[in-house]
Amino acid sequence: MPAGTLYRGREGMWSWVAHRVTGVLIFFFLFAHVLDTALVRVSPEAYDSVIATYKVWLVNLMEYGLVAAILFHALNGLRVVAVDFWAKGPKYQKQMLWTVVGIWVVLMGGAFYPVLQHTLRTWFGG
Amino acid sequence: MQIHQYDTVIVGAGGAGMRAAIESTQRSRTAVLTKLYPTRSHTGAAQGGMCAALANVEEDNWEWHTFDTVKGGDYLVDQDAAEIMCKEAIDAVLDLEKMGLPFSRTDQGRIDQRRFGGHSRNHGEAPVRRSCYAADRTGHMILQTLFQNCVKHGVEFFNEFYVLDLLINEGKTAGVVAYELATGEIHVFQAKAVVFASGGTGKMFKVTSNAHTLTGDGQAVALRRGLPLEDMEFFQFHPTGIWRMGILLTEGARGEGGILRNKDGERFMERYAPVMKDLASRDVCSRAIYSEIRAGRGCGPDGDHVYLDLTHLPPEQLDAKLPDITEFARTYLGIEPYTDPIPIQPTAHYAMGGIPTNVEGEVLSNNTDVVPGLYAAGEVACVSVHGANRLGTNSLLDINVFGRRAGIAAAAYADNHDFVELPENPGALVEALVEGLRESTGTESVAQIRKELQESMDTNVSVYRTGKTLQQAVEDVTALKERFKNVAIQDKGSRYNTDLLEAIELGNLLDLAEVLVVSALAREESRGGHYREDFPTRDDVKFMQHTMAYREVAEDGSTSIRLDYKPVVQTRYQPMERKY
Amino acid sequence: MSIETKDLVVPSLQAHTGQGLGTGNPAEAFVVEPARARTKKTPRRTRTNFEMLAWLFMRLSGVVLVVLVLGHLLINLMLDGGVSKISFAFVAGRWASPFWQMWDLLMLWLAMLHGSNGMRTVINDYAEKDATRLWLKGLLGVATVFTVVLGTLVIFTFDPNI
Amino acid sequence: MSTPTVEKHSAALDAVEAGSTKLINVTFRIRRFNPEEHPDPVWVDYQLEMDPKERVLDALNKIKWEQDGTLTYRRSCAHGICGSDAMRINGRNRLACKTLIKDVNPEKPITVEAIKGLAVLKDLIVDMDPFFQAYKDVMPFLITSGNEPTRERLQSQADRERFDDTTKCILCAACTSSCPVFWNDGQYFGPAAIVNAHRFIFDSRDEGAEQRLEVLNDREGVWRCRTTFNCSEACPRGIEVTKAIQEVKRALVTRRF
Ligand SMILES: Cc1cc2nc3c(=O)[nH]c(=O)nc-3n(C[C@H](O)[C@H](O)[C@H](O)COP(=O)(O)OP(=O)(O)OC[C@H]3O[C@@H](n4cnc5c(N)ncnc54)[C@H](O)[C@@H]3O)c2cc1C
Ligand code: HEM
Ligand code: SF4
Ligand code: F3S
Ligand code: FES
Repeated sequence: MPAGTLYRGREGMWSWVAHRVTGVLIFFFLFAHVLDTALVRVSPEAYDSVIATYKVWLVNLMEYGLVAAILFHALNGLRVVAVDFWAKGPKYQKQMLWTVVGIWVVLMGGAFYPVLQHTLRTWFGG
Repeated sequence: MQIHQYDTVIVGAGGAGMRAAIESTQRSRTAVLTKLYPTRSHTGAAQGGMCAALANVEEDNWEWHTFDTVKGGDYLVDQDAAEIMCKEAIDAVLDLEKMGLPFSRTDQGRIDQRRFGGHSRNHGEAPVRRSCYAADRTGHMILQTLFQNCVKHGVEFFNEFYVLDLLINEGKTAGVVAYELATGEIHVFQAKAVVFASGGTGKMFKVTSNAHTLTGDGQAVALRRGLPLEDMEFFQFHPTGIWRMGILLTEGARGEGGILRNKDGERFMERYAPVMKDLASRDVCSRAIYSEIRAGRGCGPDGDHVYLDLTHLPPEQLDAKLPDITEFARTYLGIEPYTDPIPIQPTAHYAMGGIPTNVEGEVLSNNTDVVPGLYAAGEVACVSVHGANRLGTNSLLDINVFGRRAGIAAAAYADNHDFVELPENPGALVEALVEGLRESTGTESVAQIRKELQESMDTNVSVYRTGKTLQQAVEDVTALKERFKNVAIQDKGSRYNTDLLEAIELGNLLDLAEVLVVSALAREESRGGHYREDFPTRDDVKFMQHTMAYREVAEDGSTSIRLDYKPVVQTRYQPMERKY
Repeated sequence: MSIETKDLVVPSLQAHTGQGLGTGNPAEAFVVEPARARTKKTPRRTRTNFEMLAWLFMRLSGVVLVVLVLGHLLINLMLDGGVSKISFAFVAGRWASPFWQMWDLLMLWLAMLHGSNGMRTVINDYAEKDATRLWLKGLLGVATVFTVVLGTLVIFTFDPNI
Repeated sequence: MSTPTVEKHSAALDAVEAGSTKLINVTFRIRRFNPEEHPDPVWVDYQLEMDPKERVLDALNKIKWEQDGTLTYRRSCAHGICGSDAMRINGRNRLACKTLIKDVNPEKPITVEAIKGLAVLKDLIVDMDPFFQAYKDVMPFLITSGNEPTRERLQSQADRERFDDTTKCILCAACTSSCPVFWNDGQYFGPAAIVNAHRFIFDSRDEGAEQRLEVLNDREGVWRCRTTFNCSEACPRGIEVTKAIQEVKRALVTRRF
């Protein structure tokens, strides 16, 4: 069957898609994260060796992505709560979304060095 | 072919059909056959309101309302019927309110009322606020409310079933035959009582406020089965349709203070109707508009329209009272009604005539006899409460009052009578019609014939008519009917074959157009919506009577229209000259 | 979904003859049908407030999580040299304090419940067959309970001197 | 009173009256489906000359009347009040009769396809029964108790205003079939049903709000909405659908309405 065209939803739909994708992503990360943290019950060495992988640049970069996901999910989550409980929420949903995106960009900029400092330092020294 | 049995079958689920269904479902086993989903019916397009002398905002009574109705109809109204309608109007409105209709309210929380064309206090002294409304969505609210109540009462709908034939056996109603759009199957509905409520015929005109689906199926079916059609020459042209498109801008716009202006900005209605001005009845306003255009005072480069001016009204008032029509202007014309006047022209709007009935909704087979078990209500019917010109708001009233009456009467009839045996081979006529079109190898196109019909009707049978134009129309319609025999369709399938149905609908329009022009040609006078330039005055001596048109089939199979006349019922009001 | 859209674009006036496929009335056999259409029998009233409570929980937990999760991220990933500082010793130091124990415990519970309820919604949306849905939700439930129990045990039975 | 006031002609009005008849070439790419012929839907291109100020419905009519009579769609009023012709035009749900060609970028082929989430029966016609079933399931009629008053029930203008927005619904299904939740789960009540429940829940005359809220408290009820706002964007009547849904949600939480 030839596919229909993609529905051209607007801000509301795409922000929901992003919220869902980030939510699922975080969920799987959390699952893994609890498992790796559980290694502290096994032995300090086991834990530290797993944590060492977190310090590999690629994983470090993915951490930045995780922060991005969590930040977006959290901020947009607050927007959703506002849409639900504030009578004018639905009316200003778009403005709120752009505010969320704005804050997100600023915070991600701010988090760039702190999160990636490990990698940056191993690469460029410092 | 499937055969169904119901006590009562209602054809059409517009305002009249659903009002009838609510009553008859509670009293008898009822099926509603409708070619559209009920909420798609054109009742939903009605905007302005529904009149009833509630006297919620100022003094009023139903007797004044009756007078306005009779006068509005240029005395061709059956006054007993008008009296019933105006008296029952009050309960009709209150009933709707109790069913949940969200009327606009007064400060005291009562149903608000506003002015409307032709409605006056104390027999024409001044405009009165009589129209009950819900912003400019009154018809929408009525349709929704009635549908909601049909859901509540569990009315059985057969959606997208086109009724194409009426079964009469030995003079009594036996049922109807319908075509199911989804499958192409033919269904016979055997019924004790049948109510026709299938709406108007506006699509025979080009510029019209009517929906694509208003093709007069009910009238055409009745005509084909030998029943008369009453007063078909009276077709109302609403003064304010959007220029060239015909989309209606409610008279409520003028009720709220809107003004008609010509190219000089003059409020020309002052000259034609010194008292009621812009709120004169519709035929008067439409003629005035064309007079202005003919006198070279029309607007625009071609001088072929005038303006409806709302710019002096506060935007808040427009938003609250006329939100939809202002949006129409924005969407379809791209102009802002707060600041720009709206180009308008008269638009074909309402068929005063139709299947003749008495006040119980029983269909007449001639001037006096009824067809047992057959009823009609709404725009398809002619009771006649509208006479030669319907007053604004009186149609929504008509469908509620007479829809209800027909529903009750039909159920009562079904209760007291048995099924009439179906005629032999009941689906034959419809089968032949459908198969004939499907198998036709003709060369004519439905769209082309329809276009030519609409153009001829617009030029020849519009607000101004003369013997010559009508003669031309007769010739055109006859020629088109001949060509229609040679029509072919492209879609030969059975599922959702709208190509086929459009052809059948065109056939109906052609039949009705013929009745309309023949009736109009014979009426050598001017009355209400029928204005003959060659006979510019009303002739009460010769024509104070209803036209009854019959279709006669000659032995060689050719058909013609035979005209007869029926006296008007007059009770209180003697004909007077009509001034606004 | 596999056919290229382009290939099927046919010029007008061609394709539709209305003659059918010549197999009687094939119409019933093919319709573009969505999964799970509503029917007359659809409304199965649940008569509990479960969905509402779940909905409220999502919002409440979300708001609390903002503080917990963002705080957690701030401390673990950003302050004091970011991820490089994390080690067994760092964890041991944190969990020495009941405050951080409670913090992480609450975060674990809320995030897991929030997350798995969110996943439940996602499954409800995309799993079309009842059986699939049941399986996926079962799996989700097991994973959630396992994770929450494991995490809780770890936090409470943590022994810095292992 | 009869002083001229219509001197002030805006450019917009002048443009309308000049009646530009410059026709442009447009391609309509329509997703056709006729199971009597072929089990799969196909995209078909139609070339035609149109005035850009005409409606998409006019174009469909032109195609049907002049090129291909088998093209099938529903329509009636042609001015956006009957709700027959919701379809997906350039990827978004709209009424064909309320969409002017110039507003959907006629430079490129304009795609037209049936609305999503309801069974397609032929071309642009979908099965509306599940949609109306959801509508019926919210008990969309006034529920009252006690004796009927002789006159009308009183209702203040403010109380009337409370549910004005949701009385405008024409049951066109543009909202419900734009909802991502509904695409995947056709048992979800969908925005249109909730809008019509809202219309009664917040009607001061109605006494059935509790029952209706209970219906919408269902698994497939109002909690299914993920506030994606597609419904609000799609509604041709400009109803703030998502807002209405939120009001119903809040009414369920607080039991105040
Ligand atoms: C734009 C506009 C505005 C108006 N405004 C007002 C106003 O403000 N006040 C007022 O009083 N009046 C107004 N009117 C007039 C009034 O709305 C109509 O006359 C009235 O609604 C007609 O109702 P009805 O039930 O007879 O027909 P409709 O509502 O037209 O319904 C016809 C029904 O018949 C069915 N049907 C038709 N043919 C068949 C068939 N062959 N088989 C099965 N079913 C069939 C259709 O499916 C439909 O359900 C207005 C009219 C228009 C066009
Ligand atoms: C940081 C603060 C967080 C906030 C403010 C927040 C907020 C929300 C809200 C309000 C919803 C409901 C959305 C809706 O009903 O449409 C939601 C959904 C969801 N959340 Fe969170 N959340 C947060 C953290 C998390 C975490 C840590 C996880 C992972 C474990 C998570 C996973 C999910 C998932 C999977 C969904 C379902 C998405 C969907 O249904 O589309 N969230 N979140
Ligand atoms: S809410 Fe709007 S989009 Fe939805 S059915 Fe009603 S009118 Fe159509
Ligand atoms: S599109 Fe659907 S998810 Fe909610 S806001 Fe509208 S119902
Ligand atoms: S045709 Fe009536 S809404 Fe478009």
